[in-house]
Amino acid sequence: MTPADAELLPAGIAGLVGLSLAVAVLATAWTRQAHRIGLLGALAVTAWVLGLSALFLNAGPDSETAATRVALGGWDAPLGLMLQLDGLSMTLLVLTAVVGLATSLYSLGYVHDRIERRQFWPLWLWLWAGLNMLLLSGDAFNLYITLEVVSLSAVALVALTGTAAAVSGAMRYLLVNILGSLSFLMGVVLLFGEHGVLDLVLLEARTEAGPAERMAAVLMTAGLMLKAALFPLHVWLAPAHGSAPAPVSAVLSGLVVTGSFYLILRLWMGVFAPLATPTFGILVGLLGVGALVWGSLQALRAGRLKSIVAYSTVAQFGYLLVAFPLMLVDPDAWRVVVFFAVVHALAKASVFLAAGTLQHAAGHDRLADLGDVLRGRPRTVFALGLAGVSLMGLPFTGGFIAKYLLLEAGLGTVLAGSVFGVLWVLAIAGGGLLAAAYVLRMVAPSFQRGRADAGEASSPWMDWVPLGLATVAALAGLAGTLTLNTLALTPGAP
Amino acid sequence: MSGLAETVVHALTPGLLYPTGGATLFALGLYGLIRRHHLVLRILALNIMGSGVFMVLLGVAARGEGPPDPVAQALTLTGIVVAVSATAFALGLVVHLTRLTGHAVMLPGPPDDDAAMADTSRGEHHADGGPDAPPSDEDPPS
Amino acid sequence: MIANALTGVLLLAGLVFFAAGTAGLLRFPDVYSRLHALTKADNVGLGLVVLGLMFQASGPADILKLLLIWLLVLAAGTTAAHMVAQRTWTHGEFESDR
Amino acid sequence: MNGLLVLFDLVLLAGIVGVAWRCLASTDLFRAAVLFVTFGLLLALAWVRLEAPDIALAEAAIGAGITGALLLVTLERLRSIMAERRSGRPHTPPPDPTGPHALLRALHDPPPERRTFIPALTFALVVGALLVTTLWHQPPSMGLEPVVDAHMDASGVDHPVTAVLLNFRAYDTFLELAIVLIALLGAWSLGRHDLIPARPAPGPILPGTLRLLVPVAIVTGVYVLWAGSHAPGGAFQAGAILGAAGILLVLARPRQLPMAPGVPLRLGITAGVAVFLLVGLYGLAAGHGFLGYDRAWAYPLIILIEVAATLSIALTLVALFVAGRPAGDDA
Repeated sequence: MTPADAELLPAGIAGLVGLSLAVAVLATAWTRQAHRIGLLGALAVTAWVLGLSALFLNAGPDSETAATRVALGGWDAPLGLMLQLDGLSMTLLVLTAVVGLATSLYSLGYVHDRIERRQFWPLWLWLWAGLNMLLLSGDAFNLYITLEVVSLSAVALVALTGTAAAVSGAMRYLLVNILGSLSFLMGVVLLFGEHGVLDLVLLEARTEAGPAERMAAVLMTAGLMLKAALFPLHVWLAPAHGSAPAPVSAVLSGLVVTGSFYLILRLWMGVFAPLATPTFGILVGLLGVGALVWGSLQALRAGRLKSIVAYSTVAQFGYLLVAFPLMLVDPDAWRVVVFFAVVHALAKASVFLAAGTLQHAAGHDRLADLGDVLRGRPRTVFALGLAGVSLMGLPFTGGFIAKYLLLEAGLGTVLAGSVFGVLWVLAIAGGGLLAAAYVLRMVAPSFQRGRADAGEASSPWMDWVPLGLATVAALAGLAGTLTLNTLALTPGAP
Repeated sequence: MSGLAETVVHALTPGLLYPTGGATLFALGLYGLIRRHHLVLRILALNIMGSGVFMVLLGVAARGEGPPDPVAQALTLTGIVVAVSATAFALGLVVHLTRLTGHAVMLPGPPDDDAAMADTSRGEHHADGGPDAPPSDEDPPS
Repeated sequence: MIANALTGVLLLAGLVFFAAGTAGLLRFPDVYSRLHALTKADNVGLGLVVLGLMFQASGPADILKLLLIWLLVLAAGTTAAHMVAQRTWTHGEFESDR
Repeated sequence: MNGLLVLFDLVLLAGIVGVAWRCLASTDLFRAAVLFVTFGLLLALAWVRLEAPDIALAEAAIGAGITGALLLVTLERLRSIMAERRSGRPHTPPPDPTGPHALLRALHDPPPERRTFIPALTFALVVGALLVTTLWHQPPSMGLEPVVDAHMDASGVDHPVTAVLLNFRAYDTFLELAIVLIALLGAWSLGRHDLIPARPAPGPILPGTLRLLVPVAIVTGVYVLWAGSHAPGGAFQAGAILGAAGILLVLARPRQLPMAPGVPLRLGITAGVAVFLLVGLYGLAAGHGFLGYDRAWAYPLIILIEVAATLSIALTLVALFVAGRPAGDDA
């Protein structure tokens, strides 16, 4: 690494926050041009994130011991607020940029109404900025504020279609989000009362396994589980994700849920690390198995295309929970978990985008009456299938590599003599089969004989973006080593 | 006996009284949130929970000797403004939902999300909701 | 010393008016008599409290601020009472008033 | 004297918890809203007792005042929607207050069902008891007061809370402004605004009082804003006071809202975040860090940010009260 890189990195981090905020503010003020500002902003933010990742990887060796931290306003912790960047947040920033850019391009075609466009773009850009800030935040209270930025803009986006189903889904989503935030905030207050600091690194240094930490861990984890729709706190997810506009569903299932999960992981790897015990891991793992089974069964009986996809998010997040007990045995398993979350986010976003195109073409998304359009739109169905294959974890896709690594970690647990290891392995393998079943349910009508009808014409963006993103998801396996190596640059990782 | 008396005196300092009151408000709001169905009441319950959090924060900050912690006060101020923003948006959603469905309750249990849903990416947009949205109160809550 | 005693007496007198107003609000049968009890007692009560606090003020600026508070509450209270009465006159009593 | 204070604390806390309980237990929503405003005012008293006058100001103006106004106008909207729906269908029988349709009554929530009583009570008791136990075992922590105190010279202002809000933790405050803005964007995305259901009060009393009160409110708002640099006060409290004045003006003429043109209004609501962000980016470029100030310029820059923030907050609060985006915004 060169000294110039090391100097540029902090400025690049603060600049990313500034840039994504500037785009959002500009689109809010000059709403007539919001879609143009949004497109240019999406390109600029993506380019910035990619540049930052190159810089970060160059500066790599230093980052193994400590995250790159930036003091905002020149005030160091504990007085001021710190931004921090490490391998984990860098990986998810890149994921956010890729999905965000794809969603922006797709929205150019999907949100074409002049009035709706003016409402959509500012909110979406605030959501994106909020996600970037969430991933870069290094302060417990600031995390609460960024969570609120993300959830308020996400709720507003869900309600955007204005139908009764969407508004009712948004209402439920909002109440759940506020409850989750308050629970999180109560945890932050307990930690602040105990240690008198809010900075995550300082908190980590002072934490031991005391009663206040335990209570804070319970409150913050429960709040985040509500927001991440982790089983059994998931009931709000399907109505909200299933009735939102397609690009919004893609972002919610791909990024927003992943953001809350990131925070759980970050807290348990840092501040709450002394509290993690094998019993706790097994408990979480059992929840994961429950999520896998329940979500898959719901996806198998849901009648609407987007409902299937929404329930499959509940199921797929079960994997992330199953991985917790594996992490306690195999310290490296967490990287596999994050890689799995990345692949899932890419695949899930493209499935939702493809479903949006089909829904647009057919005018509805009832699976039973969707056959004609499925036969008439081979390109979109191919995108759906390709992303679905990645979700199932068939060989040569990103999903395959992620699941293979998970299975490997699971077998390691079995070898380590854990009785539950067998259950984890069974769950990981069985979940793939269930995923195959509901993915096939979605694309099966296109293989049946019948009338083919392309339905309502749609813009080229809506045809090609899902395919492109699905390809990225399928090829993500190629970037597996790079991702895992980037993730290794996370301090405090076991 | 003196041990008990000391405990009581200790418990009566603001640094413990107010956090206890805040915890009570938090639990009370949680209870109301679970039991009441009308959305306005649920929003009030969440607000009361939030006030409980702020009371714990300020109470804890008043524990030490000397002037109270300005950081805790700044955080509370931020929290209050966030709470009122979320409340205003939530109340807007309640009015909109009532206009669309004719009721402002969130019934327990998962909603019927398999109900047919019109596509919204084409044709006229419902972003304005309003009176032209189809009335759907034919399904009274059970 | 005398100032403190005066403050105490005036505050107590003000509280008596507040108590009377509150009792009237709770016990009187209809909106008009409740308004009557509430506003009159509260205006006088607040006036006495403000007067009492003036003896504790550190300078003329504080006295003026206290006076301003009383005047503003008088104006706001009068308007609010007028609007409540008017609404009751044209629309009848609220469900929750009965 | 200490005993009296303890008595005061106990009575105040019992009052706060009692009012909150009555609010959540009431079946009449209007009563619940009024009790919630009372709750907010009692909280303000508690904040004064905890030596937090800034929070008390904010709670009274924002927590009780603005939230109260929002609640009442929401109830009035719900009432008028239900009245419209009923009058639109002359043949529908009036809802039976005890039947399953009781849920449909706009401003009434039936008492909760018995079956949720035990689980809800158990859950709340467990959470509350765990919290109280945890809090009682916490040692008194130092907090950040000494650190803030040590850096006050460099902050550009004399009031610690303002120094934290606009200098040491300016990023949080910026995002707080953004959240107010996002809430408005969300409310606007729900649709165009419709008439406020309140009827204009006949007679000269309300307009006359407003002619008296609004200038006083403006002076008070500006004073609170200016005072924020050395005493309790600041942009949020000032914005709430000015916003309340704006809401009163709207209420006085609910039928003749000025048709705010789109562009100036948009600029007005974004002014706070825009100015804040520009100053922050300038700080980044000039080497003071993102959202940092040159020490000599800290005071004027903070005042500049606060003025813009006050304007935006006041406008946004009024717009949130009106709800729905103005017609001019779609032009």
